Amino acid sequence: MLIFEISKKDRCNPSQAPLEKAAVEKIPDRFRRKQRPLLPQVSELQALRHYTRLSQQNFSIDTHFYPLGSCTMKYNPRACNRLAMLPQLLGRHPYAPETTGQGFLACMYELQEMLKDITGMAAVSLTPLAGAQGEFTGVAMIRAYHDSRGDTGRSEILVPDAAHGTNPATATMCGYSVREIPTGREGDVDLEELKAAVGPKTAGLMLTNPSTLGVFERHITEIARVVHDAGGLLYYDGANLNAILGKVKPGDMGFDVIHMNLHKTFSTPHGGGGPGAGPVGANETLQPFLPVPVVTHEGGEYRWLTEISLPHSIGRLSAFMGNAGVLLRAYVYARLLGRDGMQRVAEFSTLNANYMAAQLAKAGFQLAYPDRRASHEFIITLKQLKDETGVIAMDVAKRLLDKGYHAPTTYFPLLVPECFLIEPTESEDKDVLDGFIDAMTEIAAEAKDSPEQVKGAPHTTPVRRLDDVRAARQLDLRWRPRD
Amino acid sequence: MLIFEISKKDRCNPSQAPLEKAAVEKIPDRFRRKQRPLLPQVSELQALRHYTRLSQQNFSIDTHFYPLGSCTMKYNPRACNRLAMLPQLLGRHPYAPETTGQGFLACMYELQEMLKDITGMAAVSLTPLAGAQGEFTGVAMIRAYHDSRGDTGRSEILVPDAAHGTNPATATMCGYSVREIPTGREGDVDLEELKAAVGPKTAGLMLTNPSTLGVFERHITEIARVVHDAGGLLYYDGANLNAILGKVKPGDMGFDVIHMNLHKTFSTPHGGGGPGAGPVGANETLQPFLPVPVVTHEGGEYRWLTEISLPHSIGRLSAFMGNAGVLLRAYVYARLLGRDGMQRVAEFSTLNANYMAAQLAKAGFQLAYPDRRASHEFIITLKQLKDETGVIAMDVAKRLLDKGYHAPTTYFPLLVPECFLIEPTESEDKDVLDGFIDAMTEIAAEAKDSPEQVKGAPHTTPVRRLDDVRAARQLDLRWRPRD
Amino acid sequence: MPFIPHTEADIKAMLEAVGVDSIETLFDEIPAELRCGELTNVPPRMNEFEVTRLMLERAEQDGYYINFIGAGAYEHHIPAAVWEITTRGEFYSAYTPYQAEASQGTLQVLYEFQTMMASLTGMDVANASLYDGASALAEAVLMAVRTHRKARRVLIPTTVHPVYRQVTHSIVTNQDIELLSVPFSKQGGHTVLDALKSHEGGDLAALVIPQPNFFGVLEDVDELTNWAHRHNALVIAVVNPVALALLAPPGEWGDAGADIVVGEGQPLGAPLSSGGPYFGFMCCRQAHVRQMPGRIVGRTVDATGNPGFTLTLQAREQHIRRSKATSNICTNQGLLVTAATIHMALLGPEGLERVAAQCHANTLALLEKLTAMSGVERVFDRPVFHEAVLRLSSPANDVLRALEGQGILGGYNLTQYYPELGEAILVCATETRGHEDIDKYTFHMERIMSKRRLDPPCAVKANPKD
Amino acid sequence: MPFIPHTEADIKAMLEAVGVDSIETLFDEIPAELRCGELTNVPPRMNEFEVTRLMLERAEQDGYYINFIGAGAYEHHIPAAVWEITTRGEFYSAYTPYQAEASQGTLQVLYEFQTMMASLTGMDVANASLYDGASALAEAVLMAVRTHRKARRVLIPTTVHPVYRQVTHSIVTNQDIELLSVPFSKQGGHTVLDALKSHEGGDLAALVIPQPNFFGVLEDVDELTNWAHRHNALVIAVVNPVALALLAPPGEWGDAGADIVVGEGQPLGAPLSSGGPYFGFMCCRQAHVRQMPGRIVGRTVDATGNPGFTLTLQAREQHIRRSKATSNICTNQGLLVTAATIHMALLGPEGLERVAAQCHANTLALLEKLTAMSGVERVFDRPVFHEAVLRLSSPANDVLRALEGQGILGGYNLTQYYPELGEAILVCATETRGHEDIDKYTFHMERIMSKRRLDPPCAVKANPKD
Ligand SMILES: Cc1ncc(COP(=O)(O)O)c(C=O)c1O
Ligand SMILES: Cc1ncc(COP(=O)(O)O)c(C=O)c1O
Repeated sequence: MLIFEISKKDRCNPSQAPLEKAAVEKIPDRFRRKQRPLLPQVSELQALRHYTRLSQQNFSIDTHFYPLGSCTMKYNPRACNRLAMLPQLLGRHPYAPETTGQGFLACMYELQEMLKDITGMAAVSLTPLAGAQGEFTGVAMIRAYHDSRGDTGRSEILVPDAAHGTNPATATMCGYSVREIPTGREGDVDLEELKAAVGPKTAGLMLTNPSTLGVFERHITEIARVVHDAGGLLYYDGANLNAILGKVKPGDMGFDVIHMNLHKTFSTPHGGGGPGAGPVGANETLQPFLPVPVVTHEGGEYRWLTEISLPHSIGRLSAFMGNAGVLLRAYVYARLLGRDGMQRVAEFSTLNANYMAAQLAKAGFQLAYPDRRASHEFIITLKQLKDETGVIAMDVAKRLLDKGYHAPTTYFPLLVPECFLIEPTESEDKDVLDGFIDAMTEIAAEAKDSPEQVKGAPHTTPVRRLDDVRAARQLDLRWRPRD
Repeated sequence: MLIFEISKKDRCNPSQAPLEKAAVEKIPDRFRRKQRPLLPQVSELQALRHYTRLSQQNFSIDTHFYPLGSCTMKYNPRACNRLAMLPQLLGRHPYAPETTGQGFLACMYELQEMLKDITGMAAVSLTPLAGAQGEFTGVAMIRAYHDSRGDTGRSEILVPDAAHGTNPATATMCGYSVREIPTGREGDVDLEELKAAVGPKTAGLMLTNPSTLGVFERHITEIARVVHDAGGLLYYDGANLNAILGKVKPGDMGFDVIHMNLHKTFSTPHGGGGPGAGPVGANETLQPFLPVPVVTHEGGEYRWLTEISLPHSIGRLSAFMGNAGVLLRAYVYARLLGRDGMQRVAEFSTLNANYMAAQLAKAGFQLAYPDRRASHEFIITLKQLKDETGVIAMDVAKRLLDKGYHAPTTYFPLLVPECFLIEPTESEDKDVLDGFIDAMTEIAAEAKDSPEQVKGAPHTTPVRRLDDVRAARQLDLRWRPRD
Repeated sequence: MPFIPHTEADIKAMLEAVGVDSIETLFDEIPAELRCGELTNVPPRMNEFEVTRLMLERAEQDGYYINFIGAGAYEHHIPAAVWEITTRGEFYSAYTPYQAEASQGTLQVLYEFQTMMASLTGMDVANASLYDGASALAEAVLMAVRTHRKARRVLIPTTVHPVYRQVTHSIVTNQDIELLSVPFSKQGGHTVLDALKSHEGGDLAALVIPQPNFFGVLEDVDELTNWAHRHNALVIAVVNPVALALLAPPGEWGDAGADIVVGEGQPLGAPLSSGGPYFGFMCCRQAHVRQMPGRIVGRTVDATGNPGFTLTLQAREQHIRRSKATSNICTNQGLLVTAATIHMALLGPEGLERVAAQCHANTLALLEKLTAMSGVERVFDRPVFHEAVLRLSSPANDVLRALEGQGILGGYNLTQYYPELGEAILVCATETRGHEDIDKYTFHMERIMSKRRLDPPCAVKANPKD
Repeated sequence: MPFIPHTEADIKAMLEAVGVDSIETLFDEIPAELRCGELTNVPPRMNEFEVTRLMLERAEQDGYYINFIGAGAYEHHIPAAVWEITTRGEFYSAYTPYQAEASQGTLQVLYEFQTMMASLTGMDVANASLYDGASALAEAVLMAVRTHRKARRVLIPTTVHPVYRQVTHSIVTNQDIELLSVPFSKQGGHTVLDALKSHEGGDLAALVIPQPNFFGVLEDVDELTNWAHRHNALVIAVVNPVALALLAPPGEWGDAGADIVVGEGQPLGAPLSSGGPYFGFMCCRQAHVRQMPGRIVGRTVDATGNPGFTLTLQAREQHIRRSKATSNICTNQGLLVTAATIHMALLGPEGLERVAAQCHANTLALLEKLTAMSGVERVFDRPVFHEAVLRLSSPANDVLRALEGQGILGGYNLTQYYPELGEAILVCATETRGHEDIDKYTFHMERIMSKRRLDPPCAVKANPKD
């Protein structure tokens, strides 16, 4: 039932609006709307009940194990939510003077300082609104750097074939063409191919380490040298920072610029799609190009640095300062974790991934990189299962839903066939991991004994398997009243 | 799965407590605990997930129609919750001086004033913690009144046979014996029986009007006269105030003392069992006996009146001032409703009840009092269904759960066989009522065609029909570890 | 219409179905002369924004204070998760779980709560809550008298919270129960066996034992328990649940343990909130469970043999037993119990113990600093948990007011209930009152006291009775 | 360990299963020389209580102000229910709904949102959000250029929010797109056809039309739309969603309506929160849907024929189309969209219209009072929605600071971006700024301005550039 279907004409919810409609005769008729928009006309209870019941149709971290690779679905502490929603913090206008926001700005400044340390970078800007915007920022900074040196012939961004889709898409948005670098047999970038690819056209390389294949790029120092030697710069996709928090810093690996996904590593909620926050860190070379605003602390006062004091900045990426409420949540999380807690995140997310990989391998599943350590995530390929039973990765994913587990990331990275990218995160207990492994084992057995059971999954969710093809062919993107 | 079953030794949740254990050597050993209590050892995520999932196993107003007669399960506005939980209000100590609580006390004072007006009483004390404690208060005041006049021979409280169980139980707690007055054929108190029962032993009469039979006691003025003439006083059980809010005042009906259930009429949440609030109002005769504290407003300041200024008070009923947070929610609700909104509550709860009664009657169900107007609730008796099909009221109640409706109150009042006491409340829409009526009609058909379907209900809830007899016989009131 | 979803068309259709032409007609059985006019003292409605603003202003007006008052309600840190889950609609807006199959969430929470409380107190069983600590004591007295059958006299030491004693009196005296008080030791602030002597021989239903007592002092619970049992009286323990993380559970007091345990549940996750809602808890021995007031949840099985939870032993309750019920209680404090259960689950045994230990340590630190000043002294010499009585050389009321001016609530003024102690206050520093707060308190106290030493307000004020 | 559930026993068992003897070993593929030491600039951890206290103190420090600033972010009343539901764990802690069957809650909310936005803007379809209004404008420019195929020049009037223009510039210029500005009428504060003349003939991909514009002024949207279409350019509307409850929807502008509509969603239920998270929305004609960036939800059926919801048209997106995607956006602002959907459902068409009308009325009331003073005047003579530009006879900065001292944020200082307007500020009174607040503003403004009239601070300060 859609909210529109419980709506009725003439119903109105008068506690939520001014008690009467004020006069608007000063707005000439020609500017005015003639017909009311199709918004629901429901009581407060009807709305509340409708959306409460809808919420119950979601899987979420708060209700289910959610080992979605590359997404770092870990516990989102409730304190972060509560403290970011204190009335004074919620009520502050983005253009309120800095004098009225010293408490808020102190949090932002301290967050910048912590992120600098964690990434090994010289400076951080908190402003990008998500990972992809952070990527855009980083690559735009690389471009601004080359441009600032009059080095305008560089037109290519190198991207490993295992990269997340946002990497090539970002390169395009920054006006670059994309050159893919293949992955070697063991999951590292193919160094020879890289060497062959770099050259005077190379603006930079986008890399995440550990990679989306769930392994640490062992030749990172050499890669950095190769790219730098060719005059290119290195961009670090920080989506996998959880794996190395407090263990190794991207700055030390040779990266020039990095984005972080605070909605992953710093546990701010994913909110069914967002918001996130994608702060960017830069080394001294790229620091002048950071987007504004950035917080500074001088003479006991916090204030914003803008394009006026940072004339080389690539500029602004959003109307205000960034996703402040998300940044506040990340700040609270960082204070709760502290220095040691950061390291532990890397340790236990890695332990969990390696444990699951080992147990799944024992249970007969094929690891994509059996000779490698898993980072905080790892890949299994279900190709053999498919060959033997006709059951594909998507079927197994759907069947997991029946067993009360959210599916891992499927069919990404693209180079591994029938793949599951599994990221348990550090906040899950061994019993939960064991339960998931049992469920996988059961499903593999079902695939042999009763494949229809698996192919017909899910059976217990609010809807059965949805017809995606029809969704795309017979577009139905909004509700319309019958009459 | 119980929380204890996901608990593991040595697990601890260190964000929630001091980071280290302080020294306690000043507490001699003989006072100390030797073994740790059996509290769960779980992570924050484990606790959160466990209780979030448990919550989803409840029916509630926020998720289901909940026409539980006598309970007034109407919408609990979220604003009431939010505003009662502002940090400063939550943080105030009950013994903090009045000077630090003028904002809070202003709300309490204004609530008292509104409740006086609504009930037609001379004074109100907010302190009773629920309806039953309000009843105790009222009857204890009646007793204090008689005692204050040296009139100590009165040992009986009259209670109609339809009364809620708390009425007779309260009379007992106040040291009275209970005398039941039968109900007449049309649902009113049998006046002749009442006249025969009153006398020098009569301390008072406890009555709710409209009664728990869902009808308005038409002879209330005469009843009051009869009891008063015999030297007794009248106590009004305010559980059904929703039906008459702003339409008729208990004080005008002749009642001397009244409690209100703010968790019913004033829409504070039931919370799966409580808390409630049972303020008491009294006319001038009983006012001196009201429990303390009471808020007063003098010289621009709000302060508490205690036993010192109210020497005839029956005293205190709780350690502090009452369920302040509940009272704040009721205050916010009253301000949102306002004067006119109060009347509308009575009007639309009554309209909903009469509509459902009419439609159910048309659908073939028997009304207990077909010739009467329904108040905000009404009764159907399923005796005929039982006689015809063997399906009893409890079976129908359980089957309603399968259809997504909470069951009405069953088997109360006791004098109507196989009864459903149905209270839709004003906050439900006609479509919801129609859906419920359809469900009832379907169930009646099922009772004839496939009675096992109904007797075996519920089928779709997290557990099937529970064995209450076993629960009482093989008491299992706490979990114990296996080993 | 706020909170009413009816449209004009609905109203028309509904009236037609009922067969009346106006809603007003539905009230025609109410005698016309009783009908009231407008509710003149109820103001016209406000919209949600207006009420929000009003409440924000009132909350601002009340402000924040650094609180060193305990006296039965304690400021503890409540994990954010507690109320974020507790106020989920499914818990918040459900009724008492009468339809068990549709209430497994609430019922399982209550069963877990009962398990936790039974273990914390060392008793066999717990109920699902009573109103608050004070009324729980009253119910325990009634229960003890019912259980004892013979005696109707109950001993309540004056070291029990004075308001608890008042409330118990208000509630039980109508049933011809006699409450006898027991004086405390001037030196220790505790109940000594000598003081009980005079009651030996008389028929006693129960002895109430607070631990810690109202003064924060630890009572000799083993001796007192044994004394009571020797004299055929039940033991009613009144305890602080946080203290129990450190202190011996009543189930282990003396040779046989307490018989009934009650207390205020507020320290387990309920915000101070000017006094409520909190909740009372009650535990007892299995043998007495049928005399217990309040809801009790039991585990059972469903039609297919799966475990499930349901309200049980309802034959004790008013809706079944009516005038013969163990109590008239119906609505209890369920939501607070939900909060407490989550609170305890989040803290765990280690966390609760750390909280208790830190409360103790902070209070000792505060006491040390305050009593180092001249004009401030400890009144009792016995060990305390997280509260203690201090005697001041200046009028308690004036000192507390001066502290309030500095944003500090310095303690609970004992002069009303215990005038014999002189200008005494009860101070408490929970785990939320760390060094910073203690230093602030000490700093201002020092200033206030020394000002008063050097420059007493005026001659009259020197009279402690003023 | 905060947020880590592992026990010693678990760790041991897990290491054994992996076949290593320490967790450290699992990091042995990281070159040793890269390993870092302690994070010295990350402070040691605090417990939740300590952080709570810190944050409460910081929030207190920032305090409350009566806010008359708009300029792209507006203070509206948000019903309490909105965030109480939005922060339910099931919405709050879910990912992007990749597994549709396990995400019907989020997906249906998005479908409902798309329906509401399409109707509010009068367009065919809406996406499921972009980051914010400014970046949505940049995406609209990119989309217009992709759709147009031939031209890469886009006209952006200077009446568009200056930061939106900056952001668009930062984002699109790397793709060789030219942004051309259009000056505004000095008298009306709007974009006049005359100013567009110079661009006729050139190849234009799109014209951006703000309504209301940054000055709060209503643009002649019909004429502008027709002009653009006549010159074969697409129309990108930038609108305020609350204003749309009163104003003609872009779908109905001119003869053919706008082609792409974007805007800042913040006024629909997002708290001001120092600037975010908010959300951008985008709507377009059905014909252009395959060029839209961002997630889109479609309704379809499941294996049994029942309706259900799923992400659709994913072939536009980066995870499928990679370097050829319509945008690199992945994570969007989903939770804010959930809030907006609930917000709109609670207000309904009547409620949103009342909010819009009250904003308008309050702003007019404010303008009337302020311009009655000498030294305060309206700059533009055209009708406004809920913002307007005022020119002051004293330096804007000084006046705003003086107001701030009285707890009032008096408006947005325009001198940085529009020095040509003199000492001008942009003021806004939403429905939350009623008489009381307006009177307070007026009172203090009167005092400040008259003091400055009588007693200008000092000679140098009279220079408006200072
Ligand atoms: C490896 C990788 N890079 C980049 C991103 C993009 O981040 P966001 O979704 O915050 O834009 C993601 C997120 O899915 C990712 O997994
Ligand atoms: C008619 C009636 N009277 C009294 C009560 C007792 O109120 P409470 O549950 O608040 O103690 C109730 C509640 O169930 C009731 O319905």
